[in-house]
Amino acid sequence: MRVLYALGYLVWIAVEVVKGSFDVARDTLTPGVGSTPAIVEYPLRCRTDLEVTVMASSITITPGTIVLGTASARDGEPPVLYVHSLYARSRADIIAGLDEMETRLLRATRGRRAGEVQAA
Amino acid sequence: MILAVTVGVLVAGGTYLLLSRSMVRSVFGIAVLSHAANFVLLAAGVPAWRSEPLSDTTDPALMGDPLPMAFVLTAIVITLAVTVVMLTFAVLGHNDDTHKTPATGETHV
Amino acid sequence: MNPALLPLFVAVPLLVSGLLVVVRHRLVDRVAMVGTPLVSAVAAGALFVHHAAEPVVAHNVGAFVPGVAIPFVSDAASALMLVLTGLMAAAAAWYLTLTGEDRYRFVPPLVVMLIAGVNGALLTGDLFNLFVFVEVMLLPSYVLLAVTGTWRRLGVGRVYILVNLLTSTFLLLGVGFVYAVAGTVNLAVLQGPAAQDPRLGLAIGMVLLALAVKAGVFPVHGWLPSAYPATSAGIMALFSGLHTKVALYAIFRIVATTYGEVVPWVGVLLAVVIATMLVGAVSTAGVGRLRSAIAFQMVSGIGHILIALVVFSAASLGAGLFYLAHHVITVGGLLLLTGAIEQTYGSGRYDRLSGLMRRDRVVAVGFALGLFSLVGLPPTSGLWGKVGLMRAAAEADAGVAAALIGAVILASIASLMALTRLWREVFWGAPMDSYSPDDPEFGRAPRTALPDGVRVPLGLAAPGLALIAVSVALFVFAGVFYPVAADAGVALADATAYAEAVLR
Amino acid sequence: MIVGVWIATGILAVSIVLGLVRIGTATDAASRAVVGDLVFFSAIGLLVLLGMQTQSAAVVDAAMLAALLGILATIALARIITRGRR
Amino acid sequence: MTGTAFVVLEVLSGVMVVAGALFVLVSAIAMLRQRDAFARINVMSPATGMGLPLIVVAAFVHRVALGTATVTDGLKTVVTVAALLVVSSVATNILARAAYLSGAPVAPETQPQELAEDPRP
Amino acid sequence: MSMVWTLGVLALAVVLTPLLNRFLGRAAGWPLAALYLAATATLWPAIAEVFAGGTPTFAVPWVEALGVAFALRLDGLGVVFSLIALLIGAVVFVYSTDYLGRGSQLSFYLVMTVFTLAMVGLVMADDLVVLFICWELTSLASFFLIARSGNAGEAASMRTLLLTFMGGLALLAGVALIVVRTGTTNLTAALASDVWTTDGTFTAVVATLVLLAGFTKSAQFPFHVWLPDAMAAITPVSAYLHAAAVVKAGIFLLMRFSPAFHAAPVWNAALISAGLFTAALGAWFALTQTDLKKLMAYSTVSQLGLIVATIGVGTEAALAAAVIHTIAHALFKSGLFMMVGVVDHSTGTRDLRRLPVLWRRMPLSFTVTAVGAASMAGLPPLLGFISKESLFAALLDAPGAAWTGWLALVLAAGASVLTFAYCTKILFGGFVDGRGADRDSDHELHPHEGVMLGAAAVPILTGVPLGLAAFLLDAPVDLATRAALPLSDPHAHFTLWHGITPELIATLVVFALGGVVIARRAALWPVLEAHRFPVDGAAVIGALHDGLRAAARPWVRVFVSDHPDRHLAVLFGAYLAVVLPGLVLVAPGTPAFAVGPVALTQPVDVVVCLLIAASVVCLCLTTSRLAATLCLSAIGIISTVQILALGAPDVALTQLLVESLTVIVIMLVLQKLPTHFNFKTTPRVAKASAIAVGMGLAAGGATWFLAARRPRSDVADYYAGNATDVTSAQNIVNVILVEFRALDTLGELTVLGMAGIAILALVSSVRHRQLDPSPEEDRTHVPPPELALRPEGTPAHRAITDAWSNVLPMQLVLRFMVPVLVVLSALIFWRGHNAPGGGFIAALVGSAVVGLIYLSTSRDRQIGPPRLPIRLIGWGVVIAVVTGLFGLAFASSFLEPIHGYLGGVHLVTSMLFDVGVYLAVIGLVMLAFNLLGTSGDSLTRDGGESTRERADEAVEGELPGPLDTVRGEPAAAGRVGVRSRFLAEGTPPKELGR
Ligand code: NA
Ligand code: NA
Repeated sequence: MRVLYALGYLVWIAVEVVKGSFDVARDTLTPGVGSTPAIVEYPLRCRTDLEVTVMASSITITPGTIVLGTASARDGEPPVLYVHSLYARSRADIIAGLDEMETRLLRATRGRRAGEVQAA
Repeated sequence: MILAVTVGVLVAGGTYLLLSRSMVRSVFGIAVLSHAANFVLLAAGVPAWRSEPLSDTTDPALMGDPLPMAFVLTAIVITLAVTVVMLTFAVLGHNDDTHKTPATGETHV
Repeated sequence: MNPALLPLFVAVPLLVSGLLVVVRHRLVDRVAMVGTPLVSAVAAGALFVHHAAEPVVAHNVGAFVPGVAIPFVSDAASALMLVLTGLMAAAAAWYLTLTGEDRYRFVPPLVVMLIAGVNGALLTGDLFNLFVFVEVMLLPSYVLLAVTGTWRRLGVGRVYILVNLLTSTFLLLGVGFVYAVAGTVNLAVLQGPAAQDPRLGLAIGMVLLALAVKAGVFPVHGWLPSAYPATSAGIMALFSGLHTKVALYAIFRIVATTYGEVVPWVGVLLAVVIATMLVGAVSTAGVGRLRSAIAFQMVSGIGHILIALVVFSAASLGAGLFYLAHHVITVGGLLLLTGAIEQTYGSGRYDRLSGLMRRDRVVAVGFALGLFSLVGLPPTSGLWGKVGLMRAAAEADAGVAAALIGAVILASIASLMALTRLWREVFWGAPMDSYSPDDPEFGRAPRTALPDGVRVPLGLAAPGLALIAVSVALFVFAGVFYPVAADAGVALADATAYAEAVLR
Repeated sequence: MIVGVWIATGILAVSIVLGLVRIGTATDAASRAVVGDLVFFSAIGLLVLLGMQTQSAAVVDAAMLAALLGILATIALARIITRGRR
Repeated sequence: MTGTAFVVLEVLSGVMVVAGALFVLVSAIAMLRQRDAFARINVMSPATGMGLPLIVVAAFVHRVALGTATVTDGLKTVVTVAALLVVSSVATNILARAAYLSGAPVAPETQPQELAEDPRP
Repeated sequence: MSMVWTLGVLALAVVLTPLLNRFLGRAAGWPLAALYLAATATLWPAIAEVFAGGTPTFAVPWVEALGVAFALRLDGLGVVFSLIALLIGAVVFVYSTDYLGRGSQLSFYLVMTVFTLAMVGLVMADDLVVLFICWELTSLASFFLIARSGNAGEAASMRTLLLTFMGGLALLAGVALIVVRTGTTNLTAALASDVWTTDGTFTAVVATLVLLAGFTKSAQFPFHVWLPDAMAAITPVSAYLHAAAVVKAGIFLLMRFSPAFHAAPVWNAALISAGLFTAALGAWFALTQTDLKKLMAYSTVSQLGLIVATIGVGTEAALAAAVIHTIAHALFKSGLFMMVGVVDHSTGTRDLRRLPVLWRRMPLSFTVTAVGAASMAGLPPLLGFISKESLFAALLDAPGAAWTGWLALVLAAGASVLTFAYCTKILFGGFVDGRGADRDSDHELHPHEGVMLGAAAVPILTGVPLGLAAFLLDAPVDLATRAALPLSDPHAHFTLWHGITPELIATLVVFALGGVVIARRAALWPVLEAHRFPVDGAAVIGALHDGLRAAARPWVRVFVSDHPDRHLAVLFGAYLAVVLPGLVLVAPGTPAFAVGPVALTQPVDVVVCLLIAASVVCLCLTTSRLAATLCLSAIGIISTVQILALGAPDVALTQLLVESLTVIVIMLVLQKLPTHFNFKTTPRVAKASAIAVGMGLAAGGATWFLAARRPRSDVADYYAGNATDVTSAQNIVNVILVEFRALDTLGELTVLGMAGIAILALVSSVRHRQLDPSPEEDRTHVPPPELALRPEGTPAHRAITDAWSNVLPMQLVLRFMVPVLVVLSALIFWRGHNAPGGGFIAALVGSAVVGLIYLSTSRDRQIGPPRLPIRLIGWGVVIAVVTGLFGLAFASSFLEPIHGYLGGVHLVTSMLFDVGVYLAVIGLVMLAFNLLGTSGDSLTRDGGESTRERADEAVEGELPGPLDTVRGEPAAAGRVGVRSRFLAEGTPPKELGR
């Protein structure tokens, strides 16, 4: 089951990469600057180091988003990623995109239900 | 023999860099010149024979001259060694400006 | 003798060097550092004697086909050079143990590695392998130059390393072009054709140019007086006997095998040789430090040695090699004596030394003999060196002979004038009662009273005095020693025998 | 294939030149670093394209090592732009 | 390898290399056009995430077409692509953070900028 | 054999001198004088043989390679000159016993005896080189004797040395030419060569060289300046060297070579004109002196001039006259010098203007001086009269037109008038006039005559009987003349009365004018003394010295510099000077480009060329160090493409890996350097560009004309055809590296490994504060930037400033990657023989692991156990060499590979060699990272390691105490893994690398 989710995740990422690449291409090859840069804080639901790593890596490999910093958990706060986004329309869009990615990732690492765990 | 042009360009660049008074630029100059020297060695092996000298996959008649390749390998490694030493010289004193060497007020003669 | 033993001249020092990196013990360090060159010299002495029976000993390393393998070749010339470099290195190493510089980190393994490089460069019969061994020589040199001496060493260390690397690149380019034209870098295979093929001549010219820089030939000599005096006297003595001399030997060897007696561009060569002699000698007058003066004398001496190349005959090569030997020993002796003086009085500057003739009579007498040797006065090796070279010069065509003899005379006069100034300012005059040692960082220190009884310790001066004694012995027993150089000259001139032995 | 390789070679060459221009004109070290990375990877692309033409046995290895080394270079660039602060 | 398959694979590899190269070019042009270092790091992804993997895979496809491909080659290609995608992105994160740490200017258009401003005031 | 005994006795004198001096002090002169007489006695058999018409010889080989023998030969010249040297020497030693101060006089006696040995050796030498050596030794002894008299003597001795040294060089050049031309170093044989009659040019050249040598020593114009200078030496030295010996060595040389040159026009003209001019000039200068000793010196210059001129005439009579005047001069001049010493000791001054009236108080001294001066003035019946008459007569025979003889006579007579005048000055000024009598009463007169006067009287008074019985000298002078002119048959007949001859008339004129001078002297002296010649020799030589220094400075300034670019520019200039003309010369004969299986130029070559050009331009123009590094990296990788295109996969892989590692090490270094190049370091664009373009043309042109114009080489064919058979390996480049040319690789691996030792040694030699200056001291320090960051404690702050949480993903990746790379490295190592790979490439992959680990930690730490790198290097070198020695021990050659099978797997010792390579490379890389990788940041942190500390630990092992900081940091729970939760728990893990 998890293997299927993992494969699914890979495919999903691949599609995201392609989509993002075209976003960048469109912006780059059309006149004017179409980007709307933003840096947002994203508290993670991921818990193991592997999850965080894959999450951060996935964000960065997707054109249009990168991770600028990773803060470890402290005082009950979860680990946090700071994500730089280029083409999202709003903060909520970014968070939504990341949430979707994290959910899919957690399904692959912890099984279906774990993916549904909401951010604290 | 466009390689001759490449060699010329590299040598010109290396020379220009070596004429500056910065140790780091000079190190870069030496590195660039070393590339030129490597190309000269490979050109000396006559680039009209270009097949890789692996006797299981390549016809011996088409093989590139392996001797200059071995020379270049040796030269590359030696360049690596001396580059590391040069970089040490560049960084001692935290000043790579050879116009103001880690000077002491001494005269040289 | 089994020719397969020749690579031991490289293998043993390399092995010792590697072991000294790992095994760090003061006594072992010292014994290895002095002993390795000494053993090398003794073995080379035996080799020289053997050459009376077998003029050329050649071995194709790895037992591969001649022409493909790297050949190691010894004849009287290379054996003489091995003996000389070994002895000089041993003397310098001995001095380093006296000053304690052998305790600087990794000086012993680096010195021994230097020996390996020198021996390899002297024995190899392959141009690319020569390049490699030159690098084996240079790498420890960069460090040795820069770990001892004053703080300025780091600055001139940059000069030294960059000049040498650029030169090495020139050498590599030259070797590449030789291969490009001739399809080989084996000297034995290259024997002969350069005179017929101007393209090969040009390629070899580039190799020789690079070697000329390493030898310190005018106008590419400036690095030598710039860099050498900044390091310590012991290291400078070590270098003076090895680096430029190996390059000179390689020049002789390459010209001898690739051109033979048809030395090309004699006019240009003559001009360069004369300029080297004169510029070195004249520049000596422009300095105010003992070791700077000796450095310029080295340059001048290199010009003298190269007279043999201009004339190019067995006799002249013999004379050149004798002069080379004389020069190595004399300059080495003077440098080590200077080192002893610097070590005692903290400076080698004319204006900070005075009256040493009265303070340090033995050292002064040794130094005077060294200076005599430099200018060719009896009872020192310099006399026979000069006699031999004058004779060699006189052998040339009238015009060339006149130019060479005139240049030798002018250079000698300029040297004498410069060195008499040195003598007056340092050895004569009132003995110092205070001194101001060169501060390692700022170059100047307040004057300090010189405590009673401060003298150059004879133990410290011993290596220098020993070399000067060798110079005197070379004068007295020239009948024994001159033929050694003469034999070496004959061997150098006989390129056919060299090639045959390699390709046999 | 060969046509594609030639076109791709040209495109990569242009990318490299653009990258070099950017390296020369950038105002902050971080931008230079990232453009440098791009030039590195573009050159690796060239290497792979060349391997497709010459059937070189080493290209697969070269590409793999280059990918790993590119990462090393990226981290080194990170160290230099912060002047060693980690 | 049949003739058709050969042609298909060859065409495929040709298309892939051109596409890959184009993605690299996109990144290169974007480097010129973006406003700050972070944006530039961001637009590296088409090159490392798409461009190069396409080229590397195309090379493998080409070898398959020629019949010279081996399992080892396939494995190496996988490792290469993985390195480009995963490891490279991890390294890019380090670079991006270093860029911030080095004081690289953030484009003023960046909104929100939650490294500097608290999102929950 | 008798000659050897003589030299032996003289050598014994040298050896005994320290002993004699020790026990006798200044009285050592007595036994030494006796030894000189003994030496004379031992020479007697040889002298007798010479008188009997023989020429005793002696020879033992010395430097046979140069044909040099220690050869002696005695003839008439030798007899005359050696007797002068020995007998005057004995007299001077006796004189010295009273003249010198009490106590040790070691250096005086020692150098004097050495001098005599050299002088006698010189006159007996029958080998040109031995003659030259003795010549130089006399110069040196002369130098020492002047130098030992304190400050005044030092400067003077240097000038003397310089001038006589110049002469020595001329002599050496002459000797070399003679030896090469005549094929012998034997003096007699060389002088007998027919080259002197057949080759006028050669003869002229050598004659010039020899006469220059002779002139310097016999103080002929313009080399006369040293002799007055030499008066700084004490009087015995002057009495011996400057009257009888050193200066006579010059005369001897001219006579010795007369057989060859006496008919050479150059010789005649130069000797006669220089001699007469010197005679006149010296006499005139003598007249202007007020110091008695200086006066004597100029008088010597003048007298020697007359002798030289006479030798120049070259006839039998002339040489005979020269010989007899040499004898006469040696006698009266040494005596007169000694008399100056007597006067000096008695009055405390030698200044004619300060001397009291002496003749009444010191009548004996006055008498002896009068006889000496009279002899010098040429008054009958003294020997001086006879010798001067002979000179006048000989000069009349001067070669050339008839008038030349007359002119010479007139000039000589003129000089003699002056001679007469200064003799007057010596005698009357010194003893009679007493110009200082009324002025200086402080100089008490203490007549000091005794032994000194006795010794001085001996040579002077010898001139009286010899003048009266001049025929006694006929035989020896004949012998000497015959030695100087071998084909002549001289029959000298010396007598006081020759009849009315031109020379007698000249003499009478001289006397008449001399009488006038005596009468008018009171008015004459002050006028002459006031008009000293404005330029003296010391000033000229001083100017020479200054000139040399001025000439030297530009040469030193131009070529000696601490700036590498200056030196490199010269190197480039030399390269251009060699290569560009060379290319122009070889271009016309260049063969066509080679035609091989593929076209010489491939399209990819063009792409590479363009990209490299772009990168090079960018590299040269940028002022950012980082940009430059990136351009360099680009060049490296594009070069890799080219190398692969040339069919060299091993090289390409190596290049790729080396390039990456180099760039990474560069970056480590750059963190400590300013971000931009100082604009002052930028080369002068026009000049540098010109040189650069020239170099590009030279190297590119050389590649164009020299490369790729022949078929593949024979060696390449050999490798292509046979390498696999010989080595049973498929990767030919690899087997070249580890088998065919393993020696190259051995050197290379040593260089590489020892480069690590090199940087360790370099770093160890520098003080801590230069290695890691504190931010205040570091001129290149860049303060951390102000970051737009939320306050400390916020996740945003931690996300940027916390290192560990940011490198953790990398640490995790490395857990997987490192094993993969290690396996890869092993595979590459293993397959090297048959596919691209081998020790170096494998080691470089291993180094990449080292680098990854080093850079991927959250703080800058040393990698690996501190002493591991130097062990790797040391053992790496040892393993490689020992593998080579296996070949020598168990096969036939050093580094010869030995093949074997282990469990069916083919193994070669060269793989062991590759292990050595591997270890050395890893060692270097670890050291490079550890020593160059420290940054300001790693130091300012608690527990940070300084470069110095790392260097120390690399050598000494982990150091205890306060330096033991990194090890002291709190132990982490464990390593990052698939299941670890360090980020979620907020605790740092244990990182790789320790
Ligand atoms: Na991205
Ligand atoms: Na002084």
